Amino acid sequence: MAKKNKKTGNNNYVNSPPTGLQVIFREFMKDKLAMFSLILLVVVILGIFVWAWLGIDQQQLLRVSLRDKFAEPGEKFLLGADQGGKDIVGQIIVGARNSMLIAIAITLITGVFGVAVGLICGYFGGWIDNLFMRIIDFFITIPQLMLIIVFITVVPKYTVGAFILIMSLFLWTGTARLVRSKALSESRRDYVQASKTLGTNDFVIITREILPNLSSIIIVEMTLNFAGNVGIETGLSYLGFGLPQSTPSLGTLVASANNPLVLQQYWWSWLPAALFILLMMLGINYVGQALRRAADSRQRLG
Amino acid sequence: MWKTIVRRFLIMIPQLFVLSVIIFVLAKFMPGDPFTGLISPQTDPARIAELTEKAGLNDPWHIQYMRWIGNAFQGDLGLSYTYKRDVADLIGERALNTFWLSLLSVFILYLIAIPLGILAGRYQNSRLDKTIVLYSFVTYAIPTFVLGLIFLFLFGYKLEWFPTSGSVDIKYEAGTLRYYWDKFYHILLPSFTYAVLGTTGIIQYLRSEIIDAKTMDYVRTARSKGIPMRKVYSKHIFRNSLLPIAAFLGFTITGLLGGSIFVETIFGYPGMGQLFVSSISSRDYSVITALVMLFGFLALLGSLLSDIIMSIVDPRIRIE
Amino acid sequence: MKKTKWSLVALLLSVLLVLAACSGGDEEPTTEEPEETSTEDTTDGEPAGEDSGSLFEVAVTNEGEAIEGGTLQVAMVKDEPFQGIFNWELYEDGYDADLMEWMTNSLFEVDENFMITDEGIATLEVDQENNKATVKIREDVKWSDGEPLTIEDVILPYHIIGHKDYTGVRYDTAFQNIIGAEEYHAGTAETISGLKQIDDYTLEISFKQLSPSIFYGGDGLWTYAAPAHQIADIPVGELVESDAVRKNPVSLGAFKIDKIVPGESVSFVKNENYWKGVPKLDGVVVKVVPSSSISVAIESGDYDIVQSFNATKMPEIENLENISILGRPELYYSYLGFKLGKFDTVENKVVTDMEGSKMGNQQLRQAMGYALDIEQVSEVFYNNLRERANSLIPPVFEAFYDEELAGYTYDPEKAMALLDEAGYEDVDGDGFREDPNGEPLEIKLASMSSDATQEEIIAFYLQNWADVGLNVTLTTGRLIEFNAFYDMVEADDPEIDIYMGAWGTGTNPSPSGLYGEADPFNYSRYTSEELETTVRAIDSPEAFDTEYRADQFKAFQQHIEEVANIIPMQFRYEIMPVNKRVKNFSFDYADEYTSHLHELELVAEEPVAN
Amino acid sequence: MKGNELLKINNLHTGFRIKDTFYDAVDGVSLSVKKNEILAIVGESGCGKSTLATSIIGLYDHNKTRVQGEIVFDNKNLAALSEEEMNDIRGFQISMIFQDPLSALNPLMRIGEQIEEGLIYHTKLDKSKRDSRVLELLQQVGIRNPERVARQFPHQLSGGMRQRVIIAIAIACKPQIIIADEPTTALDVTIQAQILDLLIELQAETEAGIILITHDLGVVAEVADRVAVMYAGQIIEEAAVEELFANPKHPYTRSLFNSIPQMNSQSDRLNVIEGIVPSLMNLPRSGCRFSSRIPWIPGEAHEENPALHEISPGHFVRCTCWKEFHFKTDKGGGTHELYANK
Repeated sequence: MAKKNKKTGNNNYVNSPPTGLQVIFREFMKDKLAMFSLILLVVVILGIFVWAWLGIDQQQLLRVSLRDKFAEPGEKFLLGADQGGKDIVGQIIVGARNSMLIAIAITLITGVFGVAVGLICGYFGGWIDNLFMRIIDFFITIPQLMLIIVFITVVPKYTVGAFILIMSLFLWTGTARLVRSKALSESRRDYVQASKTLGTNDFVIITREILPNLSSIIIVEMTLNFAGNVGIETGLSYLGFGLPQSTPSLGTLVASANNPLVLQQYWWSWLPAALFILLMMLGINYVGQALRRAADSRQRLG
Repeated sequence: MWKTIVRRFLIMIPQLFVLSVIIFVLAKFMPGDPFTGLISPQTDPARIAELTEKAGLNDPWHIQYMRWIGNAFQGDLGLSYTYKRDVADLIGERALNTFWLSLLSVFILYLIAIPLGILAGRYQNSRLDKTIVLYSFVTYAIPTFVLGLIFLFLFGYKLEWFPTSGSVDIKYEAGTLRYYWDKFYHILLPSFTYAVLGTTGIIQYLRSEIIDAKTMDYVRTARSKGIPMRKVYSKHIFRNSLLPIAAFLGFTITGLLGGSIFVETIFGYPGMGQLFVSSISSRDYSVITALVMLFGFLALLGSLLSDIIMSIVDPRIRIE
Repeated sequence: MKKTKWSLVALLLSVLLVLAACSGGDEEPTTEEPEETSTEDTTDGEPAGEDSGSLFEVAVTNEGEAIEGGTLQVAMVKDEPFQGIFNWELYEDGYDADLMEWMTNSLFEVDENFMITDEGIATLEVDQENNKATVKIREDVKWSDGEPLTIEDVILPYHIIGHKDYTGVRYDTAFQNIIGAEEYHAGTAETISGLKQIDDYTLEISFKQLSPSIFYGGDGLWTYAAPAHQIADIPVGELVESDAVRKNPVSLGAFKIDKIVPGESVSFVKNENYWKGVPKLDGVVVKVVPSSSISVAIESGDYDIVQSFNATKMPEIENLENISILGRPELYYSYLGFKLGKFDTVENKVVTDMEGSKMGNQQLRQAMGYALDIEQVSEVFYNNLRERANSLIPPVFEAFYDEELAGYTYDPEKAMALLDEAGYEDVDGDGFREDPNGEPLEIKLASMSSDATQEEIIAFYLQNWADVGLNVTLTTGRLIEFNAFYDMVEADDPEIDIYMGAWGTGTNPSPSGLYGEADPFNYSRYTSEELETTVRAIDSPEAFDTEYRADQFKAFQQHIEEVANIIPMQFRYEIMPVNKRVKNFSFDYADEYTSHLHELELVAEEPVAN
Repeated sequence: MKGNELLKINNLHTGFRIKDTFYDAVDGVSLSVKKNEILAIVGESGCGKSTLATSIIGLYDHNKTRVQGEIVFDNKNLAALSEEEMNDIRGFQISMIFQDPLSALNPLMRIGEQIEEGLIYHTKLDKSKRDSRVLELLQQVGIRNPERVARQFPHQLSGGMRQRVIIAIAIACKPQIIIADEPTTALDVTIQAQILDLLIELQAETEAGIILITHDLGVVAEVADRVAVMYAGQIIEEAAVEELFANPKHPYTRSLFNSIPQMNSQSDRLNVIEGIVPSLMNLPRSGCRFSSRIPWIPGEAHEENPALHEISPGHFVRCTCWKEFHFKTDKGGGTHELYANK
């Protein structure tokens, strides 16, 4: 007993509360910026969903009105209009909602799959682990952006669903790798070994015992993925492989800056969306940082 | 050490094989073919059929694949349909451009990121640290092309500090000093843009490495020797924290290759990334497949390079 | 002169292929007004046609004192590197042709009707009776390396194009019209038997069948010379990769290649041996400039002339003081096509099935034409650099263009009336009309992708149709990339009911190959006895009578307008920003700068900045 | 400062900041170390031993730690010195040996360099003299082929060798005081003995005062001259080693002794006192801090403000509860037993 305790040394003075949630809460209370970001994010996200749902008729919003091409911010359009004479504010709201739904969908799909694979590999090890690690290694070394572009050109019908699936196909590996390494060290811990000797079902051990201990790290990973996904979508839009016009997204809005003159003269068509992304990303990152600190005092690479 | 390298190369083979099958099949699934754009009403459909047949596009994919891989082993990557040139030559020309761009980007990237990362880690939680972290978040959040366009607009057109497209001005005689300077001058702005955007990862990583290192036992040992803090940082903390960054180099290069698609498009720089995008729209299969394979190979090489660098700089994994 | 024919045209310049433009003109500058454009019946208050016709100058009038020599800075707007195949027989990309214009090997010059004149290096004599043509070259012409031009140089291109190892597309039906070409291509003959060298300066060519196209450089006649002393010994299969094509081609034009930065820029210097005289400029530098930055570059005064400038960027430069914007109608039309049948690949012919097609109702098609507010698009997005087309023959071809045609102009009331009349009514009250049987009607539109503007425009058109109660959706849910688009259209993809395409007409606007019964490019799959007769008549021997030919052209235009299997959408202008320091520059088809490059001059050392 | 006392600690309080309050992990410790003496500090994990050590040498995080009281050395109060002033003392006059030789050496530096480092700052030796001093030191700590080892990296050495290197680093500048924080804990038993022998040997040569921090009473018995037992931040008993082993008084000390398995014991059972050291935040700051672990001792047996009582010359015990203390098993209760780990 003495020997084991030695390792943790002085930490024993501080009784860490057992649940991750309390740690997270404490971490947020300590970091005002993260707290502010969190509140802002929640308010903005809720606001956007409610506004997009109640306040905006998408059909009306997407109605091209040529005479209003690049209308300046003013009475008719609060933040001006884009090339098709469509209201920027409405598009940011709907676009933000779409981008977020997409990012959330990708995050969830990759998260669920990645966590499942990671847990199974980390817990069972052996050939299953070997197999998946080879697959993951493969995914990490292939030129992802290129293959994503090729996939997008190949799909017969390019919809939001197709986009989400293509992105998910490539993005699950990071989560899987992270969760695997954590699950690996976790499953070597005494409590798991003890549980095993007691004859507890593997599934129960994984879901009831290991998973909760990884929850905070998974939350962090997912928040950061979320931020990354918004970025990828934007980039693809710029290269001309973005979502169809009928689905406004933050990416398409920002991509309209692909011409130096629009960039300069019609700043309202892209700048608000770009700032919006920037603020969202900053918020998400600050929240993510706080979560990360809560999850692991020795910070991981971001 | 040589054994490890050889072993790693052997592992690469199945990976590249799988990648080659995937990209080959995908390329075949792409709608349209390289001859679509060439036809005119005077074109005899039989002539198109003849060209398609000659190019071997009518065979089942696995036959085409075997032929392609066979040729590839002999160094023949086929002919670009649009450029009518040997793919190897074409890519070779572009690869050199991308290589210089990436090299300078890496250089500037480390030039910016390492001091910032060190400062942030050294003075953790200070105002300086917070500013640096904010900077790294902001550059992370700005889409590449937005920053690229702003730089292009500002430094290229408004201030006219840098050329705005191409890789070298035609007025300089190839081989002269002025010519190489001009090449350098052309990649400066794209590299800088690129470097600024790439710093986030390294700054964050270096910062947390340093913060971690500060609590390490060997740092305590060093401090117990009574040497000044400044020296503890430079001789113990930084040295150890920079180690994984050095190992990052391989991956950084891989990452840069992916991002070259954006930067080269924005700055009209004729490199491989731009070639890829234009080949996608012209359905130049042989170029697309060759580029994906090359990038895949380089990525693998990058991770190998990382391991090698690591084994050189880290005595713990140095294999004698 | 570029011998270009009809070509598929992508809407975005960056993917534009064989550029449809032609140089020509007399040596003496003419003062003619640009071609009358259309007098079509547009909506009130928007006489777009005539107005835009005179919107632009076609030539710069610069009276300033010219400097000695100087280098002309040319921008070529393009988002990828150029391909760099500097050989008229082998090049495929229109941008390469643009580059070659500065050092052209063209043998002939053409008049304002794009017909071959006697002003060029060579003259053409046609013997209709015996289906023979005689090409005679001047005796004192030299290549840029000082070697004399010989008849060998005129014969060589035929043996390149016809060669079995030739991989280009110029070995086509027209080329096979030369007697002996097919035998040579098959490898059963050493040379093309229809080519007969009369003396050192004369070539006689025998054809299977001659048509009026010969005067436009068609029917298999090749209008360029190739430097035999440089490339005759290179095997045809290796030619395209040889230095003689890629790096140091010998040429006949006013300038010759000095240096090349592959894919980026070409620097030309004056050709001291130019047959029309030593050029006044020292040289020309052509650079590729990405479309995103060209407007700013123009403003900064980086370039003297800008080629392939996209009309959508007009608003970005129209107020600049340092340039003149020259414009001229392009040899182009875009159109809306309705799928009315299939192409039988076994019989190689079009099978029209009006009853079985969703778009088989003529009133429906006409209504769709009337519903489109193309006028507004032309005005808002193109500053009237495009205008509503009323016909499938661009107005530049004055002799053949039917200005009487009403066309389909924006008239939603009429569209709705036509639909009501045809029985397309909204039965279930969802805002969209059902077909006469009461079944829901969803029309699938295939359209090419290009820039963001295109996205907005297509969304606007879909809206126009929705406003008259038609439910039109996009095939595949997005705009389709160029290659895939034409693949699907050609394959009669069942997901396509209507499609929006474009043709560059080349200098000979004959509809053969596009609207004939046996033409795979007859994408709407409509044919009829009347149409087939007319199309054939346009290129028949009788058509050597210009009046007869013009009548047939008009009959063709009227027939298409009536059937509405194709509804013409837009004609367009091409514009060329020219810096204020350039002198003696004309963009007029009848007097294009390319035919007297040696007279170009500059009045300042550097291009003028804004 | 009297006699040959090298270091004197007076009423030292070292507190860690949690949120905005400081909690003392070392709570009013007074000690002194004499020349050529080994003072052992024993106690369970978390009793404040290591904190005490780092307080003396000043290797704590200045943002999160508060040190109050006096640490008098060489007529200076170390607790009040600046970082720079401390640097002149650290590694020169006072040095430290750490517990985990695996992580205490910089993995990227050659052994020779690591030993040499202190010499650069505290001596005026030139490079070649330093090199020979390094070899001498390695030899002194019992390393046979010093030339080779000096060029090696830590991972190439065994645990015992590394601990010798660490000791070499500590004695490089011939310090007057060496603080050894669990120097043998991470080592094999056989190596432990070697390292202890080495320490004694070195002390004989240098006459340094050694503060040996350990939880291992066996080690204490073997090497220490004097012992201080710590519990919950306080010293609860202090005596010469023979006296303490012969006559332990405080219930905690006694329970420590009782928890050592005796080879000749008839019983397979160990006497252990239930419970653990209370955490820093939950520590009662008044009364006898051990009372909660010996609930069968009546409350009135404890002092209200327990002080150290000198019960025989040089033997100090805190609180009066020791007078009432007995092990529950002594009365045959047997509830608080564990099987000895054979």
